[in-house]
Amino acid sequence: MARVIVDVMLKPEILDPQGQAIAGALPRLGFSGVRDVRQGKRFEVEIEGEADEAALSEVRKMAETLLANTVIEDFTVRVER
Amino acid sequence: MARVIVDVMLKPEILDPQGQAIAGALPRLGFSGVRDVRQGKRFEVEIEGEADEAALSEVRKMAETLLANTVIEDFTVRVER
Amino acid sequence: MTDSVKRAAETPDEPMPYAELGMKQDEYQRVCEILGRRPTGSELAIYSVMWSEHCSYKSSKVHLRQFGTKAPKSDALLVGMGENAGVVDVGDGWAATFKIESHNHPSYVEPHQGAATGVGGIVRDIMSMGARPIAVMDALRFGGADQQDTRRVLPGVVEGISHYGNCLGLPNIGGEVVFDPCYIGNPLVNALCVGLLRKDQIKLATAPGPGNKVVLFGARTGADGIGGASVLASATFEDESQAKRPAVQVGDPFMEKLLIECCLELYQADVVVGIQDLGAAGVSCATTELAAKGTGGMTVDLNLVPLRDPTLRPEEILMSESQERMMAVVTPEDIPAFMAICQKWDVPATVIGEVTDTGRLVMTWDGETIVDIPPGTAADEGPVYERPFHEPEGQAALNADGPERLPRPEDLRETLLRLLGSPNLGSKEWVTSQYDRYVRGNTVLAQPADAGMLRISEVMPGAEETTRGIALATDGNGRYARLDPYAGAQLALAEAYRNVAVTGAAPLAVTNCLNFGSPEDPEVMWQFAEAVRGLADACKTLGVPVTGGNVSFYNQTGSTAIHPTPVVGVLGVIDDVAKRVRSGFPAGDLRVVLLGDTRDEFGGSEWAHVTHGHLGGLPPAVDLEAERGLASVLVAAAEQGLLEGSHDLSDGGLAIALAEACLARGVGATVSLPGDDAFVDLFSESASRALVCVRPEAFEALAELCGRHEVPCYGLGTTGGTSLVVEGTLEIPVAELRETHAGALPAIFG
Amino acid sequence: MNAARVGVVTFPGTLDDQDAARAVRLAGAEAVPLWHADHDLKGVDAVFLPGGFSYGDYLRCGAISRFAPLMDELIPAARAGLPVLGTCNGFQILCEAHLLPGALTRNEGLHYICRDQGIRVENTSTAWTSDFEAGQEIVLPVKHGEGRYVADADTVSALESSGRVVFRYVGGNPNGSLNDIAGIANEAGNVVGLMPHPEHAVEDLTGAPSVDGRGFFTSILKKLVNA
Ligand SMILES: Nc1ncnc2c1ncn2[C@@H]1O[C@H](COP(=O)(O)OP(=O)(O)O)[C@@H](O)[C@H]1O
Ligand SMILES: [Mg+2]
Repeated sequence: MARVIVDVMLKPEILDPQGQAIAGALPRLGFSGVRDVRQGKRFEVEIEGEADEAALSEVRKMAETLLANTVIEDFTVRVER
Repeated sequence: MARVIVDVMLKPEILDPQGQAIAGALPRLGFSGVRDVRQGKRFEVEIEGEADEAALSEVRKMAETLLANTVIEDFTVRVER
Repeated sequence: MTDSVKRAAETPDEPMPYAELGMKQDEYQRVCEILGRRPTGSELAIYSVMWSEHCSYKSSKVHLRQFGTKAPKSDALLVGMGENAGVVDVGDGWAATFKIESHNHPSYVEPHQGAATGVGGIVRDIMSMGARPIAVMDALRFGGADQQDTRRVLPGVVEGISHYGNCLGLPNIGGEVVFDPCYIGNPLVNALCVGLLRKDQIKLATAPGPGNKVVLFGARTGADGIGGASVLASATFEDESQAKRPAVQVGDPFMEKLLIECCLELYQADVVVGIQDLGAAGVSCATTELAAKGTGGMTVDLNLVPLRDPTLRPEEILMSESQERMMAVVTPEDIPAFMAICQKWDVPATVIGEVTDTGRLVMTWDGETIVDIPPGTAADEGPVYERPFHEPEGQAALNADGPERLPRPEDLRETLLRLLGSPNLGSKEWVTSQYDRYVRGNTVLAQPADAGMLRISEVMPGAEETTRGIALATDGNGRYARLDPYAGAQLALAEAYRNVAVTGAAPLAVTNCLNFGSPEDPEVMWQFAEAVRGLADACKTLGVPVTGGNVSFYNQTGSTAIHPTPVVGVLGVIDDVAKRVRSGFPAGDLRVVLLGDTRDEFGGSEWAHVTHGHLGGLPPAVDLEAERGLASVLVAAAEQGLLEGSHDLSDGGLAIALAEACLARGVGATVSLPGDDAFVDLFSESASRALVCVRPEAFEALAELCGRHEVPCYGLGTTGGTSLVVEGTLEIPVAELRETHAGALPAIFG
Repeated sequence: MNAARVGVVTFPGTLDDQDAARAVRLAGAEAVPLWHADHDLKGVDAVFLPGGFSYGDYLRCGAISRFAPLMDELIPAARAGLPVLGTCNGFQILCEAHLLPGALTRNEGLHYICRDQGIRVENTSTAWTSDFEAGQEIVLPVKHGEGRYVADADTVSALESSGRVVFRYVGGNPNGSLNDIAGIANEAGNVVGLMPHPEHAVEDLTGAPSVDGRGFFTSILKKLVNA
């Protein structure tokens, strides 16, 4: 059994109102020095068997078809260390 | 300038309906061999200056007060390699 | 190691952590007597939750009986108190079931999930009666709008209700948002659900018929809300001590939506003998109650309960409050059909036991018997307390400190705008725009109406059409109840009753949610006893029976309790929804009419609260005969088509009612006041009043109707123009009213 | 002549299917229930994908529904010209299924919003809008948390220049949608998606304070009858 992480973020050119709301709230809470915040999704996918190249390529397909909408989002797939 | 990543996941014992919906859909899409999926959030926080211990501890405080709901979520903070 | 019945018999002296589970020593003793031995850990889990205040109503029972003993005769009542929800006959073969319930404490801990699961819980109560849930409402109370924690709690609560209710596809047709510093550590989240069913299809929580199967269906069971049970698991079994389990329940509205559709199809297919939702006390409650009301016995194999977390102990499974679960009793022949329907809706379902006639509820775990109890002793024969009560120390002084001493304003224009822009009277759109009020397509009235109204249509396949509808309103005023809990509860009922009547619907039945501090405090207990007595008496006079409700105690921080806050929901029926009356002025050239008398009554008023931060004196006088007369006029006038608009008078008095009537469709009005003190006329909160508008030629008929019901009736003036003009007193453009009214909550919550 | 048959699709979590079917019937057509798990369009003349929270909208609105067995039939049929209308969640599903370009994202205000919304009909040549007048302003309810239309600049300018922006918000943009876009069409004009809810503006007594939604149904019926 292995855990594969898929990170999905909005493409840089797409407005991220959630990230902006957070960035806007931080100074009010007394946090300074933050230039920008972006919010995305993180998926932990537990697969049976090892996270070998074949398994990763399956997860990549999953990310492409389901977990991310590649019209507006980018994703990365990696094995959790 | 540095980028700090905050990963926020529901605590393991808390129901994750989002992850369940995905895990339920995967077999129908022809993906087998996935035992479980959990969905969380990923924040990319761009800070001014270096990601030294002081900065990281600021981000940790941010995560605790704003980014994560520590009643039901755990978080980790790390510098993007 | 499992604490089996056998082991319990062998180790009679093993100390059990009953105190950690909130059980008193004499209660524990009674369990030992009932069983003739010490309880097993699992049995203790069952008794401790079933005998908790929340499930057993042990402090409130002796008072709540009045809702039965004083109940007015009503042919409409089909199922009264004691079931999951009451059911009333609304005509043409239709029955409505409705109930309001609190989820106060969880909403303070985790506002979003607490409020969301509050909606989920009440919706399952309605489903379990055999009904299709058709709408929800939410009565909310928060600390001061400007208090820091309110900014955490309110947005979270609203988002939770919005997310869960919207995702279920239930229109939100009304509610309340009230701010008062007394709720800062104890916000009140009271959720109401209403459902419809055919009169002859009522389902009950009962498990008759030995050999019938017990099916658990819906979400898998996890470690939700089992703080107490963890104590049990770890205290009893040091070797397997558990990590601390979470108390927060997380809702899955998608699963609940599937459950709704699945249940309705199960009812349609007629494959359910008895059904019960799983709420607080989860499997413990469902099995003991079903068994107690059925043939009397049941066997359950707890190993068969599908788990989300495989490490759960049997005690924890019994106490888990995981959401979106139901339990049904099904004949063996119908099991395949039952399972097929569950499968169609992707709802997991598992047979976990069987009905017996042994009079015992027997549960096994890993082949050993871990529970063997008479189910009625847990479900129905819990402790009953006659808690001592007495009038609070400072009550007389509070009542003596009336609003007479407060300086009254010169500038009534400024006073009106100040009230209209205050958090309690300002527009609630910041909240209500987050709720879907349209889904299912039968919403005739929703915000900003005085009551929500639903057409009865397309509820279930095959049912014939009707022109009928139902209306619902909830009200409560903690300040009034603080000043006089007896009158305060009656005023809450009177207002909800009036809010239903102004739409043209005839009030029919009542639900209530009683939010109080600790029953162990005799002063709080007095407030409770007085409120229940007041509500029961008023229900009798108004002829509307209480069909169900909920008690929420321990709403206090340290020794400081919230204002006693009885929230009352009234359901009414309208024969033809096309005759419903909307609030406010729809057009110009209509006559503006005030119904009911105004007295100098400012105790507990919004004016005293907003401009002086004062609470003292007595609340407005209660006159239930006047209330009844007013409702008769409103319903008859609507039926005869006399009313073009109609709005009740409550918080903020005539001034606020006029302003809201103008805001409804941006139509102004010019009025003169009937009395000689403009301040009293405009801001007094005397009960039993409404503001209506009629075509000039209809005025005579209305006046005649009022005469017949002895309702005072004053022509105030005429609608039209772009300002609200109170002659000789003030003039405010509707646009200015709107800006003030609309800006109240956005100014605080963004 | 037989009544036109309009399919109304139900996914797990679909909510406005009853309303869509009612609107279809009020317009004089037959509403044919279509079930997500069937590979069967039941020979309908047009399809309505209603709103709701299919699969809880947990991952992304419409992301999971798009893979339903019924969609295997619907996608090629739509490409071949079957008239399809998606409202709210239905619009999101059409985008996820790439029958329409772009995507619908979290409202700029971060809140779900339910209100009566002004909308301008920009294109009256689609299957679902022919009964409106060009530039006509109508009122329909919006009710969604993720209705902010986004697409890359090329896509948006292609949509604009080819008149495929069918509806635009007027009197305030409820969700921060690009160019105030409320709804779009495919190139052929048979597939239309929009966030507002025409099916909740067809009766005087209920829904929005307008009956402007009727135009969608009279449009499609005329087209089907004339076909
Ligand atoms: N929490 C809520 N949920 C749903 N509707 C609400 C809520 N709070 C207020 N409303 C609705 O908003 C409208 C205005 O509320 P309110 O100002 O309290 O009215 P009133 O003063 O006439 O009782 C009413 O239709 C009421 O039902
Ligand atoms: Mg009212």
